[in-house]
Amino acid sequence: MVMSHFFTMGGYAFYVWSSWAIGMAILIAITWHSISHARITRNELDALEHPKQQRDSDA
Amino acid sequence: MRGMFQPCFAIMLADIRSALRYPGDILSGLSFFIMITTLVPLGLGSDQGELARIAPAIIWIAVMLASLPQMDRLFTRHAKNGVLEQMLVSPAPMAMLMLAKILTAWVIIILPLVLAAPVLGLMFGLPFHMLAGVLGFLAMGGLCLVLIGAMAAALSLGSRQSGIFTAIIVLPLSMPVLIFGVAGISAIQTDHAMAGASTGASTGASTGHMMLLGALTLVLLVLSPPVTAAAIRFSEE
Amino acid sequence: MTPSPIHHPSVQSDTGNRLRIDDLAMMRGGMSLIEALHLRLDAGQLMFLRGANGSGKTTFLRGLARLIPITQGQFAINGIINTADQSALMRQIILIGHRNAGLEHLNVTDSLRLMASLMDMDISQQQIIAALDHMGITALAHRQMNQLSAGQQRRVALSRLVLAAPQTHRLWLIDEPFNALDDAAISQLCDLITTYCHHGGTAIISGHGHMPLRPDATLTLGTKPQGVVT
Amino acid sequence: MMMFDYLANPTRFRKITTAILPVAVLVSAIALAFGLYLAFLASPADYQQGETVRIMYIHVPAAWMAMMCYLLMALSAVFYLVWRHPLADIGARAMALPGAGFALITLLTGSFWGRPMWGTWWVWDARLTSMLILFFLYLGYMALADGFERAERGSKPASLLLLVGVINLPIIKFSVDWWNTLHQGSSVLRLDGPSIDPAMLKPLLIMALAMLGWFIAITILRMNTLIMRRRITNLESRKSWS
Repeated sequence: MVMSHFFTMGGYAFYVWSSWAIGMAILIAITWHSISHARITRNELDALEHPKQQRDSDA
Repeated sequence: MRGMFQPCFAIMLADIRSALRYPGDILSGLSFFIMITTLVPLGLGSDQGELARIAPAIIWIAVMLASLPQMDRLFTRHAKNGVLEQMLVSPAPMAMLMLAKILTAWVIIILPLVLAAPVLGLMFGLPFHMLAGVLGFLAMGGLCLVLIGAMAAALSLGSRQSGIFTAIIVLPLSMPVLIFGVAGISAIQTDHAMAGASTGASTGASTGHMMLLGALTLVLLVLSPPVTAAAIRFSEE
Repeated sequence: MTPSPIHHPSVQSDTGNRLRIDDLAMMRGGMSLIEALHLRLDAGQLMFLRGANGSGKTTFLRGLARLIPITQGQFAINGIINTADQSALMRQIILIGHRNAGLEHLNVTDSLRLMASLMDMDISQQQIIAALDHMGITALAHRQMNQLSAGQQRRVALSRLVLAAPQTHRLWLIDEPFNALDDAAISQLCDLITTYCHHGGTAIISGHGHMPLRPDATLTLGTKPQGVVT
Repeated sequence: MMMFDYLANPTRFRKITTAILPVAVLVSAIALAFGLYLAFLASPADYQQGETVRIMYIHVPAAWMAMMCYLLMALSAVFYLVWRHPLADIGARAMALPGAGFALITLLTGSFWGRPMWGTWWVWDARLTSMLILFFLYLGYMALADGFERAERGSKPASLLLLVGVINLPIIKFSVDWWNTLHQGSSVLRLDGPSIDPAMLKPLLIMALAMLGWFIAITILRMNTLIMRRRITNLESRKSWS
């Protein structure tokens, strides 16, 4: 496949690339949301379960 | 089997009595319904052809909007004062009691709107002899809406913003009702036009929609009472 | 309403205990409120269920009415075990909860009639008047429920008990009935319970503090180990 | 049931899932790379739809995933309502957001496909409408599950809603066969075998595998987060009691 043809998608570039961009963006957004929530929750739980160690590490 | 039906009739009687003693709810729903359906033509202008075309959709949306707030309140008072608790400890099956409540809700909430619809239909330029079909669709679709609304109201009972949740649950479930209902009334118009043009028998496109709506009603009649009963049991746990 | 032994052949044939609880456990909000509870109550017995707020009195009563699932064990009311058909079990009991279950928009008579229907009873106007009379509220018969005071509404709720004879409803579960009642109503209620138990009915009454009746048994919740003092 | 009992132990659950998680991520990454290569470089343009057919390789797997995810959530709801297993509830809650994501991807990419092919962004046909209902059901589930003061209080009504919504799944699946719609008929899951060209089927399946791996990894991650969240609530309530 010729490079320019790959990008123009036979004239449908906007629709094809938008679809994939939106799809990937949604998947990445959910991934990011899940990871950040996991991290926040883990920190919160650590602080509750080992309050002493938390203070030591802060100091 | 007196144990089965006597409590059901008692609930119907009590709900209708309550509604008649304080008709404010019925009247506010009715006036809301009339307001929506009169404001839309005012906003759209007075092109009779255009109005007749969108009339089915407007009437259906008005029915939904007017009935939703009342559906949301279907159980809240009973939940607060413990009547639901007494229904659960009754020997009568909870699903039967809920069916009684749902049918009564149809009489209280939907029937006034159905009775008001002909007047509005004429305002929208729907010919008088088409009204029977329109009323049929509204009555049957309204039953679907009540069956869905009861489930939604029971599921969101006790949540932080039950009104919004009821709407969120009702919206996806009632989309088929809206689609068949609007298509059905439109089909009555087409049937009527065709019959007028060819002077032959009506093509009966509306019958198909009516049967689909009827099938949906049957499914909901089986599904909704037990789901509503289970949801109320969970809310009282 | 006549007793119907045909429907429940197991009623008399069982061990004879009106209420039998074996190894019962109940949880509420992640907290264990009742553990390994064994209990026997016979016909004609009255039990006082005591404990501080949040100790599980309401949970216990609602558990017997199958409103809250039990986590362990089983119980039988009049020989009908808790896993049996809902309607058979519900026929045995009457539950008066914290809430009065009055229909605000109805008058006292109509509200009471609906409650009687839910209890699967066909009652006449005379029976309703008699029930109201027993709780000293005949004059309120045609008043709207939402016009009554808290105490009056409570009396309407309790007048359901008059309709629930020991031959038809074998176990009364009454949650803190003495709250919001004046002395006259308390003594009327005490009479009612005494008569009911005298004719073979079994009752569990919850409360904290003083109990104006002499119970046959007392179950104290919130202190472990739990036990019944007879 | 056995599986649930076995996994019910939180440490065991964490142990098993932390073993699965990297595998799922790896499979997903490899499949995605391979799938992208197949979808854009190694597969032909459709003789009717031209290059827009490449939208299919994200649209169709996302639609499969959206439906499969809902089915899994509904099964979890059954487990939860019948056996009262908290892990089933946590599973359903964890799957809701990725499921809603798949439904949204399906709707949006479908729209971007419909515009050049049908000349419209959206039509109210049975397939599109039932997919939109699925998306709303996901939203409704999430709202209801988190809509109560105590988190667990929402579990049962939300599970019940999942079960009610199951009727939507066969409607989505068969809508193209039952009604004469704009949307094309099914070409992969058919009784008489797939009617699609193998050169197109392969990227479709590989992309589905990539999404499945992603879905498993995200679900595990979110389930562990929810388990930790419950632990926090328990610890805090215990603290307030003592």
